[in-house]
This record gives sequence, C-alpha cells and structure tokens, in this order.
Amino acid sequence: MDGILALAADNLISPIILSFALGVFAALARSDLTVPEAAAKALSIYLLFAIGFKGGVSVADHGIDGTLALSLIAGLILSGALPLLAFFLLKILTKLDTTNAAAVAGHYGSISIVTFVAGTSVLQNAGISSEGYMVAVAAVMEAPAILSALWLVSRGAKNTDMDSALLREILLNGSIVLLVGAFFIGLITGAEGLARIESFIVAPFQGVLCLFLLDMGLVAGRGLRRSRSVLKLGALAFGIIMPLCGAMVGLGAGLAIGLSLGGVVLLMVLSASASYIAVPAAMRVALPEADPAIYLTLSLGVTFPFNLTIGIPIYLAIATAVIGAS
Amino acid sequence: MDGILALAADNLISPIILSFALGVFAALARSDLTVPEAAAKALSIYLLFAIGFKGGVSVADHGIDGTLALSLIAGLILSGALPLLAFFLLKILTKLDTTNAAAVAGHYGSISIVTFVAGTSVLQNAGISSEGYMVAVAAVMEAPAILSALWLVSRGAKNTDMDSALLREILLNGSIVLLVGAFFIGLITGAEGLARIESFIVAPFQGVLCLFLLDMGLVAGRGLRRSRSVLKLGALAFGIIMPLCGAMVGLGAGLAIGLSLGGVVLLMVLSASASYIAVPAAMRVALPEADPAIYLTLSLGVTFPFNLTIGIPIYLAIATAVIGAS
Amino acid sequence: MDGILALAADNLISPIILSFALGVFAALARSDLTVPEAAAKALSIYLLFAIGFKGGVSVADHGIDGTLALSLIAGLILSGALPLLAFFLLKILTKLDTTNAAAVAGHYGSISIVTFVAGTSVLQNAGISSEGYMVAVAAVMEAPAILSALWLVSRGAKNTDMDSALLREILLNGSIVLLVGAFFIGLITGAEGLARIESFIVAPFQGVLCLFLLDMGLVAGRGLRRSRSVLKLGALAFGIIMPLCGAMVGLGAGLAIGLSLGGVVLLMVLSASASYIAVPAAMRVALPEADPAIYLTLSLGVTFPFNLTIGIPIYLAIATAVIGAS
Amino acid sequence: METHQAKRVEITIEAPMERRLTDALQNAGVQGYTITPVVGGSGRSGVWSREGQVGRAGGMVQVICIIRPERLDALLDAAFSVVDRHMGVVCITDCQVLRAERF
Amino acid sequence: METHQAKRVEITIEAPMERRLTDALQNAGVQGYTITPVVGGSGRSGVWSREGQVGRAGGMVQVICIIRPERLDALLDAAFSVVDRHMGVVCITDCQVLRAERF
Amino acid sequence: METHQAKRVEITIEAPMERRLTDALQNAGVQGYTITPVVGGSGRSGVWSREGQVGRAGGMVQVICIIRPERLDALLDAAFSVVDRHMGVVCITDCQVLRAERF
Ligand SMILES: Nc1ncnc2c1ncn2[C@@H]1O[C@H](COP(=O)(O)O)[C@@H](O)[C@H]1O
Ligand SMILES: Nc1ncnc2c1ncn2[C@@H]1O[C@H](COP(=O)(O)O)[C@@H](O)[C@H]1O
Ligand SMILES: Nc1ncnc2c1ncn2[C@@H]1O[C@H](COP(=O)(O)O)[C@@H](O)[C@H]1O
Ligand code: NA
Ligand code: NA
Ligand code: NA
Repeated sequence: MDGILALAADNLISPIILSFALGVFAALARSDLTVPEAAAKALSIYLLFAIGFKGGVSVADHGIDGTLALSLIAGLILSGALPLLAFFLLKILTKLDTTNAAAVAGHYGSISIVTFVAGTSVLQNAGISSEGYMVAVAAVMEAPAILSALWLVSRGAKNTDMDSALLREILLNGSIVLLVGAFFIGLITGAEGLARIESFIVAPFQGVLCLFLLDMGLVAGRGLRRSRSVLKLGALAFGIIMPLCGAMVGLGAGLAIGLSLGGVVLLMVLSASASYIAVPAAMRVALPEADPAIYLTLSLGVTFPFNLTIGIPIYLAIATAVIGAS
Repeated sequence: MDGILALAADNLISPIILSFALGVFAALARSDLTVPEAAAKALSIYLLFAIGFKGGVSVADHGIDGTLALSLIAGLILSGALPLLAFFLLKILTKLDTTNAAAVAGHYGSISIVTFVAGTSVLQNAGISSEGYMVAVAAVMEAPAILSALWLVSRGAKNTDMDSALLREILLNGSIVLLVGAFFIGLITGAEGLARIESFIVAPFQGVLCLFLLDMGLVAGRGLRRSRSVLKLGALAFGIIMPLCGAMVGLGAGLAIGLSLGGVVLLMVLSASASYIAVPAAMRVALPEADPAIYLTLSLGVTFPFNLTIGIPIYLAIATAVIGAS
Repeated sequence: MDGILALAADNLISPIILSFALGVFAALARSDLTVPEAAAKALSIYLLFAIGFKGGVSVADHGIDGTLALSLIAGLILSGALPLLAFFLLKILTKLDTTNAAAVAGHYGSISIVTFVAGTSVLQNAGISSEGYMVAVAAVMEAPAILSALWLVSRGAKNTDMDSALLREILLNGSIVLLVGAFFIGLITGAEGLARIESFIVAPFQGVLCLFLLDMGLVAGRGLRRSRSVLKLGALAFGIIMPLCGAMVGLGAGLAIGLSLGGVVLLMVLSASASYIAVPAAMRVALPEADPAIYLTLSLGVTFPFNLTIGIPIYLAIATAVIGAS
Repeated sequence: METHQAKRVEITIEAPMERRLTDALQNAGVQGYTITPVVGGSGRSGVWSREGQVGRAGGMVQVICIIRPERLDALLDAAFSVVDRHMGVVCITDCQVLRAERF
Repeated sequence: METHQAKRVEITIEAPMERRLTDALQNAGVQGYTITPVVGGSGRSGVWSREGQVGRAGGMVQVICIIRPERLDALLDAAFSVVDRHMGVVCITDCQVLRAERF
Repeated sequence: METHQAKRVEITIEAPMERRLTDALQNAGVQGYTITPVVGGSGRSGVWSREGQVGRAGGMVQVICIIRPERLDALLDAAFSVVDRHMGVVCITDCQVLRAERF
C-alpha cells in the first residue's frame, strides 16, 4: 500500500503531469499562452509514430506470442461493449438524453493514446515489462466504440448520419493509420531500424510528451472554463466512476487471455481511458445534435486528468494485488 | 584584454550568431526564406520551457540562497526604473515625441529572453557558474517596464488605454506563465525530473537556438529593410548607448545585492536587453498611436544584435574587472 | 552483384523508405492523415540546415581539395545541360507539347535534396566516404535548369514571363540560401561548432527524415491519386529512364573531374534526381500554361520513389564497378 | 474593364463536414471553390478556438464559391443538404467578376 | 430556397485587440461571429507579414459577423468603440442568408 | 454611424504570384490590402490542398482590397495585368466602410 502511494506521489510530481497542470492553470487564469494548432498536430504525429514504432520493434524482438490474436479480439470486444456499460451508467447518474448519452458512451469505449503512453511510462519506472503489441490493441480499440454509440442511438429510432463514407473515415482516420503503420515499420525494421532513429524517437520522447501535455492542459482548461455550466455533478461522477469500472472490465479480460502483469495494466488503462480526437470528429458527422461541450469536457477535462494522476497507479496496484494473489 | 577579444571573437563565430546573421542577410537580400509562424512559436515555447525548467532544477540543486528575494526585488525595481533612464536618453538623443519615446523606453526596461540565454551560454563556455534563479529575475522584469512606460505617457496628460484587463494580460502573458511555470516544474521535480527529459531540453538546446535565431534574423532583417527611413542617427545611437548604460545600472545592482560574477553578468545582460514580444503587444493595446516600426526596429534590429555580438563579452569583461578588483 | 541486391534490400526496408511508403498508402487509401504545412516546412528547414552545416564542417575538416572548383562548374553545366537531354527524351517518349515538355525538363536538370540525403546515408551505411562540398554542388545545381527550360520555350518563339525579378527569386530562393548559408556556417565554425549542435543536427537526423518522408509520401500519393489520368505510359517510362540516363551523365562528369567513389555516386544521384520545390514555384510564375499535375507527379510521384528505392543502389553498383575496373 | 454579374456564396461549416460539402458541390456541378481557414468563433453553441487542437472536430472552415446567378439554386440545394442538421452559416452576396467564361 | 436579407460585417483588426473586440460584440448582444486569420497586409503604416513572428503584436485577424439589418447599428457602435484609435478596417456588405432564425 | 460607399475586391491568386500582384497594386496607387491564407480549392485545373506542402508552388492566397469606387478601374487594370495568364479569381462587391478618409 505504501508502495502504491509512493508511486502515485512519484507519478504526480513528474514533469509530464506538472506540465499538464501548468496548461490547465494557464487556461483557467485566461493567460494568452497557446500552442499553435500546427505544432500540436506535429507533436501528436511524433508521439504516434514513436509509440507505434517502438511497439513494433518490441514485437520483432520478443516474437509474437499466442495471446496476440486473443488480445486483439479482446480489444475489439471491449471497445464495442464498454459503450453499453457507459450508456447504462450515464442513464443512472445523469439526465442526458439518448443522443448525448450515446455520444459520451462512444468516447469511453474508445481510447486515449496519451493515457496509454502515461501507463507505459509508469510501468517502465516501476521496472515492469509489457507486451509490445498492446499498441496494436490500442489501435483496434479506437473505432468499434463509435459503431456501438451509433447503434445505441439508432435503436431508439433516432436518425444517425452513418454511411459507408463515415465508416471508411473511422477506420482510416489519421491516428489509426499512423499508429498501425509505424507499428509495422518497427516490426519490419526491428532493432536495426530502431538503432538508426533511436535518438529521435526514444531519447527525447518524455520531453516532447511534456510539451504535448502542456497543450492538452491548455485545451482541457479552456474547455473546463467554457463548459463549467454543462457539467452537472452526475456527469462529473460518471467521469470518475466510468474509468474505474472500465478498468475492472479490462482487468477481467486481461486475466482471461493470460496477459503479463504489464499487459493487464495496459489493457485496464485502455479500457479506462476515453477518446478526445477520433471519436469527437466522428460524432460531429454522425450525431450533430449531440453537444460537443459535454463529451469533450468529460473525456478531456475529467477522465483524462483522473487517469493520468491517480487512475493509473490505482490500476497498477489492483492488478499487482490480483495477479500476485492468484 | 586579449582574453576578452578572444571571447568576443569566439562568440561572433558561434553557429548561433552566424545563424542570426544568415537570417538578416536573407531578409535584406529579399530571399523568400521564411520560418512559418507556427514553427517560430513552437521554437519559442521550447526555449522558454527549457530555460525555465533548467533554472528551477538549478535552484533545487543548489538551494535557495539569501540573495534570491533581493534579486527579485532588484529585478522589479530595475524594470520599473530603466524606462525612465531610457526616456531621458531618448529625449536627449532623438526627436521622438512623448508617446513614441515612452513606448521605446518600455521595451528597454523589459527583457529579451534570448539575449539572456546567449549570456548564459557565453558564461558556460567561459566556465563561470551563475545563480539558477536568474531565470525568475528575468520573468519578474518583463512587466513592470510596461507600467512605467504608461506612466510616462499619462504624466503628460495623454490618454492611455490602460485598464485592469490589460494589467492581467501583461502579468499573465504566455511567455511569463510558461517561463515561471517551467521554473516551478524544474524546482519541484529537481534532478530526477531533469534526468527524464534531459535529452530533450539540454542536448539539442543550442541547435534549436540556431534555428530560432535564424528566424529572429529574418524578422529583424525584414524590419530593418522596411523601416530604414524611421531610423535616424540619434535613434541608432540610442540603440547602442542604452544597453551599455542599462548594463552599468545592472552591474551596480548586482554588486549591491552580492550576486556571484555570473549572476552579475546576467543581471547586466537583462538590464541591457530590450523586449520584442510581450511589450510590443501591450503597446499596441495601450499606446496605439506609438509607431511599432520605431520600437521594434530599435529593439530587435539594433540592440538585440549589438548585445548578442559585442555587448555580452563587454559586460563580462567589465564585471570580471570590477569584481576581480574589489 | 549479391552485395548490390543485399544493399538494395537493406535500403528498401529502412524506416525512411517505409515511412514514405506509409505516406503513399495513407494518401491512396484516402486516410485523413496529414502533416500540417507549417510542420512540413519546419522539417525541411531543419534538414537543409543540418545538411548544409555538416557539409561545411566536412570541408573545414578535410580541407578544400583541387576538385572543389571543378565540381561546382560541373554542377552548373550538368544542371544547364540535363534539361536538353530530358526535353529530347520527352519528345521521343511522350506527346507533351513544347511548354509542358520544357517545364518537365527543367525539373530534371535541378535536384532533390532529400534524394541527395538518401544517397549520403546509403554511402554511410556502406562505409564509403564522400566530398563534403557535394552539398555546395547540390546548391549550384538548383537554378540553372530553370533557365534552360525557359530557353527551350522561348526558342520556340513562345512567351515566357522571365524577368529580373524572377531571376533574383530563383537565385535567392529560400532553400538555396539556407543550404549555402548553413554550409558557410559549418565551414566557419568547423568541428567546434559541430560539437555544440551535434545532438540537434546529427543524432536525430534520420528520425526527422522519416517524418519528412512520411509527409512526402502523403503529398506524392495525393498527387498520384488526383493525376492518374495525366500520366500516360510514355511519361511514366520517362520518369524512370531519365534518372538512369542522368546518372550516366553524372558518372561521366564525376570520373572526368576525379571525384572519389562516394563523390561520383552523389553526382550521379544529383543528376538523376528531379526538383519538386524550387522549380515548380518558378514554373508557376514563368510558364503558367504548363500543367503542374504533369511535372509534379512525374518528379515526386515517379522519379523520387524510383531513385529512393532502387535507383541509388544501382548507381552505387555501377560506380563501384566502373571505378574498381579503372 | 468588363465585369459580369455573379454570386459569391460563403459557407462556414464544421471541418469534419468539409469533404461531404465539397463532394455535394461537385455532384451539383459546382467545380470551382476555395477553402479558407477559420481560427475561432462564437455562436449559439458557444465560443471555440482552434489553438492547440489536434483533431478536426472542434473547428470550422469556409468554402467560398463564385457562380453564375442562374446556378445559385442548385448550389444552395446541395449545400443545404449537407449543412441542414449541422452547424454552419451560408451567406450569399452579389458580386462582379472578371473573365466570366470561367464560371 | 428561401433566403433572408442580412448584413455581413468584416472587421480587420490588430490581433492584440481581438479579445476586446469580441467582448464588445458580446456586450452589444452579437453572439455569432467567425474569426479568420490574416497573414499580411499593407496600409498607411506600411507593409507587414506574420511569417516568423512569435508575438501577437505584429498581426491582424478578421472578425466576420452576419447579422439582421436592424441590429447593424448596435454592432457598428460596439466595433467602433474598439477600433476607434486602432488600426482596423470595417467593411459592411448586403447579403442573403439561409435559416434566418439563427441570426 | 456614418458609412461610405466603397468596393471590396477579393483576388484569389497563386502564391508564387503574390509579390507581383502586391507590387502591381502599389504601382497603381493602391496602398491598402490584406492578405489571407487559402488552404485548398478546386477549379478547372483540379483539386488541391496545402496540407504537407513545403514549397509555395501548389497554393493560393487571397488579397483583399477595399477602395473608393472611383479607383476601382485602376485597381482592376493592375490586377488583370498580373492575373491574366495565371490561375486566379477576381471578385468585386459593393460595400460600406467606416472612416472613409482612410481609403
Ligand atoms: N452570425 C454569425 N456570423 C458569423 N459567424 C457565425 C454566426 N453564427 C455562427 N457563426 C459561426 O458558426 C459557428 C457555429 O455557430 P452555432 O451553430 O450558432 O454555434 C460559430 O462558432 C461561428 O464560427
Ligand atoms: N484599403 C484596405 N483594404 C484592405 N485592407 C486594408 C486596407 N487598408 C488597411 N488595410 C489592412 O489594415 C492594416 C492596417 O492599416 P493601416 O492602419 O492603414 O496601416 C493593413 O496592414 C491592412 O492589413
Ligand atoms: N468559381 C470559383 N469560386 C471560388 N474559387 C474558385 C473558383 N474557380 C476557381 N477558384 C479557385 O481558383 C483556383 C484555380 O482555379 P482554376 O484556374 O479554375 O483551376 C481553384 O483551385 C480555386 O481555389
Ligand atoms: Na476506453
Ligand atoms: Na532591459
Ligand atoms: Na537532376
């Protein structure tokens, strides 16, 4: 227990978390500090490329073990099923209408790649290894949640603008293509490829992450400032309860398919995290009546910082306890 | 004396200075070489974050000594007082009206963080250490000068658009928030935090600075080309005399509060340098009648390169002589 | 022969080539993956600065040998003459009218700096050294080809919008100024300058190149998707035959002036490569009637990937055979 | 200089809908348009800004079409079919153009 | 398609004044506006460009408001109070809009 | 608020021609203009986008001039001399401005 607290504290005072906090503070204080849109996009391209590549190299190194296919299938199912759980919780905890509840639910089935990265670096600091292909699991979890959300709406006989163009957009959205593409590049070029670009994608990674989180803090803080009114207490509670529930589902799935401790933690983190890039864009197209202020604020303003600060250490503690006990 | 000349020469042929020169050349030759606005802003975010963070780590390492508070107070007073000196010199040397003179004066009370960085790297090359909290002194020196400038104008019964919104904007302007925020992140996470992001904020720092100075050279060169007509001889003289005078005042203040040699040099550099980011924006709001061509060209086109090339070695030489002698 | 195949294979599975392939794939699949324009420009500024600087340092290290002047003159002549060869081939292989043929020809006399960089890194991997001043040769080869192209058109009594403003734009275009400027900075500051910024311009170079090639793949792929119709078989053939012919001319020139094996290969690569940045802009001004879809697709969509993948290993094999035999 | 009567239609629309709108325009026979960036704004759904955003969701673009007056209705029908349930502003101005044969 | 008469007001203003202008608009009851970037320009105070600039001082933005004709005067008063002593151009055009209930 | 009749000329032109156009405008006595970015478009020569581009060749910009009606012809002549053989759209609208003395 002491170890967990120490880990949580250690996590909280890392430059990465503090950079996020600085961004939130600057936005709430109405400072004019901003990161240009092009720079923020460039940072995210760097992060996706580096994460995917390193995942691929790690699979090339350790070989593909039997649970790879199982993990991918688990990811698909989790992403499709978690929105149902989220929708159920939202109906209990909040007064959101079906459209808005479904839109929010879609975000929680999908994932946040930065939360995933934060998870890997907590594992790294704790000296726990994990399956390299968890990056691929992250990629497959991006999209199915969107379909679930749209199904939740259409079930209620509501109109959604789902069509084949949207389906292609969802599956080929930039972050999935880049993450998966970089994964395959890493897989093909292996350790030799990594050696060539290591001082670009490994050494400065944590530093780049700081600037990216500064930006995410700015965006989250601006969102919080502008949408304070839309966030009722029930919604806030959902933003914290849902990741905890999601993590438990992820824990069960991870244990069932036999992932390592690190892999289980990462699957918990993926299940607990909520999207704020791919899903919002799809929702604007397919569910224009849903209010972006609600889903973005919940996902980026509540759940993201919760996971980053205390969520991840909790998931690690639970997984350690459960796996140690079994 | 030979040592100084060698140092000055060494300084002049550094990649950083030559990158600035390349930018000025390209702009004067009307080359279409440009750095995109978003890239320039990203570079400046990187630099402010790295500078602040390293300052904070250095304070965490060496502990806070007694002169920290004194230095901050000295910075506040210098920033508020130097515009009066500048205004006086401008009235002697140029025919600028009160509004323009006050606007220029405000720039010279404030600081240029890149000049500060150039100062630290000259010190580093010469093996001279300095107080890490000088970064915090730089931060507190950004704003008071603006208030002094506005006071200079309102004294003449002229109208300024000063209001509480502007005051908040000045105090919470992006570069101050980022510099101070990164300083605190460095202070809190200390050497351990630095170890995590060192290969991002330390190793490539000088290289990034080259590209940033290339851009500043382009901007300064474009300014010089367009504003040649506004720069009378008197104004040019001011652009060189004022930093020398400012440095002397800084020297006195540094000696009075008992800074180390390195700290004294940095306080001289801060006093000698002129703002070209925060103050111009405030002036556009509060003193719209002042001509930006005058203050930007003086600050970025004359004083900035003067300090960068021969100013800093001179200040170091003087400080060495005075402190060695005392 | 085996060595060549191994080299070609090794080249093909490098992260750099695969990043390009990923970009092409994403564009053809109509993914919304994009690199912001400002980020792409920032990457290219980094690359030009790093390439120029390292070339200058290498000349500072090894001294200027007698062939430097000869190489520069050879570069000028090649750049001016290759468009004539290209024009001739185009008239044989395609039905392009004079204006379009001349515009395409101009691109093939000029150079692609990224192809040049790929050439140097293939040499590096093979442990073959080359003359540092080949960067300067690359710079002088950018512009003359444009003049040749315009001469080809005006010969046919057609109207071109050539004027002194355009001439200045061509000679002082951003990439030439930056490449040559950085070359001189490297030359002046030498190994000492390099030491200061090495961890910025050397260590992460290959990684940055990956992201840049990802972007070039995206741009090339988008071009291919949109211009499929303009690319007749004859034009496609030209896009592969011309670089091979150009490389042979470059080989002859390199041998004649006595370059090292590495230098000869780089001159072949320069001769074989086609411009897609400086020349297109000049053509839009001077030959607005020429169709950009033709010259951009040929240069970036056909010749660029050809050189990158199998061209360079072929040129290296030929040069090795010829020089070994002589 | 001879000028010709035309209509300038400026459609401010959410970025994720951009491709749908331009596809609809193409289908309606509108081949010429220009897309310009938007950095922020305010409307019934609140204030927004593109600064620091990574995804396309929270942004808008402007699509500007200049067309002959007689083709305005076809364009508006196409635009409306896309804009309908979405955020977006359609603004039509009378204008004059050079080189009428291009429109 | 049914269209309605409106006014399009395009205000080109220095970037550091942007927030003051939008605040003034909000206070005058103008809730809808769109902000578009400006990369350079020329006027009585010379030529300028945003390229390579870090601060906001040396740049401008455009704020575009589409409003009912009867509310134009309130908007112009609000805009003028901010633009008055500052650089800036205010340009008003007649236009037609779809979905009049939004304005 | 008193407004004055003016013309708003919006010229969409290839980026490499930008300086030539603004030089021609200056020579024709047009000192005021604003340049805004364009991120993509479509015309007779196909669809294009600035995304990921490094060079200026494949892009356009908009130059917006607001002038007194009586100076329109001089401006159009100057613009046409540059736009003539090049891609580009010239669109003229009637508008009202504040502070007429500035134009
Ligand atoms: N009256 C208006 N004038 C100009 N732009 C508007 C106006 N109303 C809305 N917009 C733009 O359209 C976006 C969405 O508007 P809304 O759907 O009202 O939230 C706003 O954020 C603005 O960018
Ligand atoms: N007549 C005009 N048409 C379009 N934009 C203008 C005009 N006059 C001024 N501007 C814009 O307003 C800025 C400031 O103008 P000024 O105050 O005249 O220097 C210029 O840099 C242009 O961006
Ligand atoms: N009717 C139009 N309305 C708006 N923009 C246009 C129009 N026609 C052409 N453009 C713009 O001008 C560019 C070149 O047109 P074009 O010369 O027809 O290929 C296009 O890519 C658009 O950006
Ligand atoms: Na999730
Ligand atoms: Na100062
Ligand atoms: Na060539």
